Amino acid sequence: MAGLELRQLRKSYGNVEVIKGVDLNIEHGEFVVFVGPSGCGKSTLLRMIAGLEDISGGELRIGGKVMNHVEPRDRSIAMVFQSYALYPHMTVYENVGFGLKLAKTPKDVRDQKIREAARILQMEHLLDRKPGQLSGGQRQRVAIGRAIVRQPEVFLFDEPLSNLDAALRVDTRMEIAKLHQNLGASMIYVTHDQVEAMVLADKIVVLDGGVVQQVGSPIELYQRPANLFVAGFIGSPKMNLLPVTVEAVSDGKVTISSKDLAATDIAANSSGISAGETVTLGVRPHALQISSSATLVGRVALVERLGNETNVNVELPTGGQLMAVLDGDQPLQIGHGIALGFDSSDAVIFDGEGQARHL
Amino acid sequence: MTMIKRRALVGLTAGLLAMTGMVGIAYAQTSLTLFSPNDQAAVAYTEAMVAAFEAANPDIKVEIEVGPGGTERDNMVKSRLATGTMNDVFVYNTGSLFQAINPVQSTVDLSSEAYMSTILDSFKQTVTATDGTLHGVPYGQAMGGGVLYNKRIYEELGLSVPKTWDEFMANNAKIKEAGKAPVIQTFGDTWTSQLFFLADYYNIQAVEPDFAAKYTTNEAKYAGNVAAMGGFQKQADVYNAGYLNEDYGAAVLDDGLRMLAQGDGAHYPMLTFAVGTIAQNYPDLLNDVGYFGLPGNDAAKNGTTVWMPTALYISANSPNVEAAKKLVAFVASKEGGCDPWVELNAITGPFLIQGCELPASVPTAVSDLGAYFTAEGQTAPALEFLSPVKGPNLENITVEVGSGIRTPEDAAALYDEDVKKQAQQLGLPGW
Amino acid sequence: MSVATATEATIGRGPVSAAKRETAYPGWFLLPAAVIYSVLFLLPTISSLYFSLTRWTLFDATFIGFDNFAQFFREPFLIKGLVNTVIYAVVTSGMKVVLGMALALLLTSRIIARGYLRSVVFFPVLVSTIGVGITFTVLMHPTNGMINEGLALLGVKGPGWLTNPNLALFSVALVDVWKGVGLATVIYIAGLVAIPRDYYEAARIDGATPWQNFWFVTLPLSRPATATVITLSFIGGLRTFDLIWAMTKGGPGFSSDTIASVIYKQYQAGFFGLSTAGNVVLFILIAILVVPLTMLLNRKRGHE
Amino acid sequence: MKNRASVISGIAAIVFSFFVFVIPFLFIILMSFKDRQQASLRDFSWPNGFHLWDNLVAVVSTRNWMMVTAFINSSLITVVSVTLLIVLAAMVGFVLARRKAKWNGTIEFLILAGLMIPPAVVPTIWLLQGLKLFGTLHGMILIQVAYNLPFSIILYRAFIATIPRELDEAAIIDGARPLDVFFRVILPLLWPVTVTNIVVQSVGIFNDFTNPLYYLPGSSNATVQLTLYNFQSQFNTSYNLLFTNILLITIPPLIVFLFFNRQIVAGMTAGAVKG
Repeated sequence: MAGLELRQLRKSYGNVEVIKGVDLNIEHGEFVVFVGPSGCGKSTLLRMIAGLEDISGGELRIGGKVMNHVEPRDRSIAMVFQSYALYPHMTVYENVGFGLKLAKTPKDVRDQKIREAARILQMEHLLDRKPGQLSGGQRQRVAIGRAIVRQPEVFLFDEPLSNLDAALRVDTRMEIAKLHQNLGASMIYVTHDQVEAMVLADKIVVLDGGVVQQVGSPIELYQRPANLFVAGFIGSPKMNLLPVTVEAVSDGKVTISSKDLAATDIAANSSGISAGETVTLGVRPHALQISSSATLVGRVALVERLGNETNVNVELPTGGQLMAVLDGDQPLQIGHGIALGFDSSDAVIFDGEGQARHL
Repeated sequence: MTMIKRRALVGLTAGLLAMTGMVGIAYAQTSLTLFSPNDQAAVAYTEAMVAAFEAANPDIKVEIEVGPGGTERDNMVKSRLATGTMNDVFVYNTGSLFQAINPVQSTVDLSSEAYMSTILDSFKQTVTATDGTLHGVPYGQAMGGGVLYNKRIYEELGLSVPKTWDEFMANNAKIKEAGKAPVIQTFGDTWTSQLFFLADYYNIQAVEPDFAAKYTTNEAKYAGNVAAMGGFQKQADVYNAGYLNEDYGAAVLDDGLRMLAQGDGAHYPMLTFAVGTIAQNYPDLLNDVGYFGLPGNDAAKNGTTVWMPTALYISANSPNVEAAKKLVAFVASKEGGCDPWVELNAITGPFLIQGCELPASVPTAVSDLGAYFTAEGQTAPALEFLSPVKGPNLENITVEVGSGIRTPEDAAALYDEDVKKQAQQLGLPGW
Repeated sequence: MSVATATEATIGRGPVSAAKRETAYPGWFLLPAAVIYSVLFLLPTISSLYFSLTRWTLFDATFIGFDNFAQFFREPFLIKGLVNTVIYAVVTSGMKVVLGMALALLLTSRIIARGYLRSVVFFPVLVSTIGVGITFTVLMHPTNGMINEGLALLGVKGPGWLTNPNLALFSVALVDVWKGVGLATVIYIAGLVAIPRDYYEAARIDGATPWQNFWFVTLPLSRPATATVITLSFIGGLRTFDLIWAMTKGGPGFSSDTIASVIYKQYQAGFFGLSTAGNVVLFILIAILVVPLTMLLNRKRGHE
Repeated sequence: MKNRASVISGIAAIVFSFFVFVIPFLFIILMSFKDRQQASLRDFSWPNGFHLWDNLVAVVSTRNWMMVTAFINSSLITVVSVTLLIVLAAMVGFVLARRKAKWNGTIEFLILAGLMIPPAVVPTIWLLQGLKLFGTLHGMILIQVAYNLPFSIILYRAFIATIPRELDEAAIIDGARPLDVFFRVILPLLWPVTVTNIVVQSVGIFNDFTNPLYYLPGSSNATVQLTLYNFQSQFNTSYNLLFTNILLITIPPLIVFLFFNRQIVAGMTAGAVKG
């Protein structure tokens, strides 16, 4: 069936290279999310797969066939745009059926497919309307409907939820997930919202500066970020990153300390790291707990009480900041001292190059 | 799509015409097109003449195309000749403008046609190309260019026809006292402003008989020449004396003729063809209008400037030269060239074809004009028939002089400059 | 349709990928327009550069270098024509901007009979220029023209609109404005309705007077419309011919001649080379005036 | 919210507009009712009798029904050249707005030049002749297209720039070929500017006087503006017929106006102003 293979895919505009050699395998039926900050090249990569952008170098295969020079309509793909891109002069019925009409699908077949898609998306009552008469969510549905009727092997979504309000975004996210289960097709989904990525993806591709930073399942990315960029990008609130000095090194273990932190042993791949070097310690806010055997001591600067958990912003004596998410409601006073500890197995060491030293 | 439909429609119509044609006429027809000016008199004549011609020549069909007059027409004729799209036969100016169409190349030489001997020499010289060949036949009658005047006013005020400019101005003074406009000017039709200047040529010639020849070779000029500037001076005189009708700047020919015929104005420097319009619009008042030549300074040398009619030419590109020649020959004959005018009662001056007599009853102005022809030396052709040099901006300059915007001296200098361009364009020697 | 398929096929399967993404906007879309435009407009224009250097009679063109341009600048009326052209363009475009804006403000306000007023102001735009010229020539007749007769009823002796040499050009310009102000108004109406209401509401909260409203909100925000009106009517004013020809033919004398009418007169007189040289002069004049103007209008727009 | 002030200013505007904009048209109508004699006075007076019908018959039947030919010719020229203009200009505007090519600058220069440069008449006549198009309706249509393309392109390009490119891309993904994208997706969306184009260009071409005078000689090729010559000669003018003629040739623009009146402002909003 239709898996995707990207081999050293490159894109440049003149002298500027925006996609710098991307390798990626996407299995049939997989839900892949491209995530990264704006300008990272995730949309460009999606559009290269769609055939809307030229491929400057490398190879794109869909279902084993090289697709570099194949027209978009022959790639067995469908795409949902950020602005939905519904044709304003056509009714919903015509919008959904436009691709079929172009493909000269017989009228009765076309009608049946349109109605089937409308049924799946529960928008039968909208078929006679024009896009201008629809709400944002309804337009979103129509855009998806237009993709469905083409029965593509691969669905491409370009930030499809960014124009919806928060509540609708959560609903639609779920619907897309359901749709994926029902249709069983591959989906590639671009977003800058890491929550969306975590919720939807079978596999997340983190991009930055036109380079793939890490590919993996959501949990993998969360627990074992490959580098500082991924560590900072995945997870909310962001991972705390503290500069620390290496005190001692032994096999599979690094002892670190800083002015804020007493010497602590962290499990890490220590090869190439020597004592006296400055490295970065990464600790997720959720890994920090109030502790008597405290390793980090600071002053409460800000408290957000959410009921089930409490976010605390801690100011360290050297001026550094820490974010901690504590379980339950914690009655903390701003300005009071606070002592935090963490399990060393939850911490990650990043070397001078910013690469994670997982064991 | 629409184009195709239209073609089909045209085709269908043509087919129907052809069928009806076949029933009526069993022999081949040559079809000619004739490019005629659009003034009413010319159109009426053309239609009558063509009808007579077609009756006499059933194998030739003449289609009349009417185009604009004046300078627009000159332009159209030139561009059609230049682009080879001229009609088979066309009506166009004689004299200087005739030279501008490069007649040797663009029109058919008619020098050897028999009827040429019956055409008056005074006309023939205006259709003679630089190589001496003749190219056209008269399309209408000669005209006088002078002053049309209202005889009733003259009778009421006890005036007599002036022989000198001073007498003319004296008459004007009395007319003004009587509360009428002494001189009618109609700059709404700019060309009418040129009459003072052009009609004064008789007076120039009376003083300097070789002016035209010298002028053509760039030896005579207007600026500094008191006799030659006479026309500008006279126009300035009547303006400065306040003798003009109030709306001179905007009035058009029609207005001028109405004022003249109805006696609101006394004098109107004009060509006698305008009598035709008066005959049509104010038939009852026709004989109130008389004519005299623009007076000079010497009562002994009194006469009038004369205009030749336009001519009919055959385009060198015509595929039907034989048929066209028949039409031209017809126009050069009494039947074709004179009788229709007489029948239409559109007599504005003498004919230029031998054997054509003016009918007994002609409008007063025309008989006044005729009187100049009977005496020797009382007529002279306008300069444009003697010299190919005529500046294109003359009518603008005369409007300026006639409206007091420019002095006669200034105007003469400006006109000399204007003329130079034209002479250079024609490639005349001496410029 | 078959053409499209063929083009697709060759591009789609071809080994070169450079043009592929562009296939939705194929270059050949430009072709029909380019052919018509080049052959019927550019080619004659370029060849006119040569002909402007010749003495061109009906049948042959003799090369005479820059004599035509020299001659053209010796034309005693040319300087007047040049000045008149600029005056005409400035007066008509200026009046169209001011009146167009005023009418647009009036016609976007809550005025009664707004539909009727909009229609009546716009309609002259659609009428034949020659027809308008003829009509106004008659209406502007100094003695029995309707305008002066109307003024006489008010006890005013109207001027010779088209016969007074100092007035003729402005009278024609006035008719030009009469005929063209509807278009300017519509462009301004379009510009005004496109201004978001927020700005006015913000200004109202800031306590702006109606005048301040106009000066600080309406005027700057309708600059695109102003740029359009100015550019269109200024170029149109510089090239104007039909109306002047229909009304005064450049007269009385030469007092309302513009370059276009001078050119036409040379053309009429058969001085084709000279006339073509005049065309080149007009083009250069337009370029000198309009290019900086457009740049100015666009630059200011860029600042906002 | 219609208060007193707005009613008063409205009435003032109506009165003013009546004098400035309506009376000239009333004058044309009155003149066309008069007979020749009365019309030659050219004053604003009540007609002596009802001569409109006679005048109409005279105008239409003059010169072998030239007016009918002229109406057919003018309508054909207008309809065909405006259709061509719309399609061709929209195509150019589309590619120009969408495609960043190095010759875009050159094209923009040429468009601006086309707006500014007065056409060179005599060389054009020679050229048309060489192409066997001189004096033909085809030639006239192509001339009108060539002369009016720049303005149409500018209108279209400005508007197309406001249409999201994602629409084209959606169509491409849906399988549309370039002609499908253009004719099925883009062109229908251009309707507001197309209306502006139809109104401005059809009126301009229908009312064009100079170009047919040069490029379309011959009475069988007459266009409506040239029929005005029938009654305005060097020597005399039939004002009643002249004004009846003006009245008659104002009818087609009036029809265009009635059809598109409401959409003209919308079109302008969409096209010209956003430029």
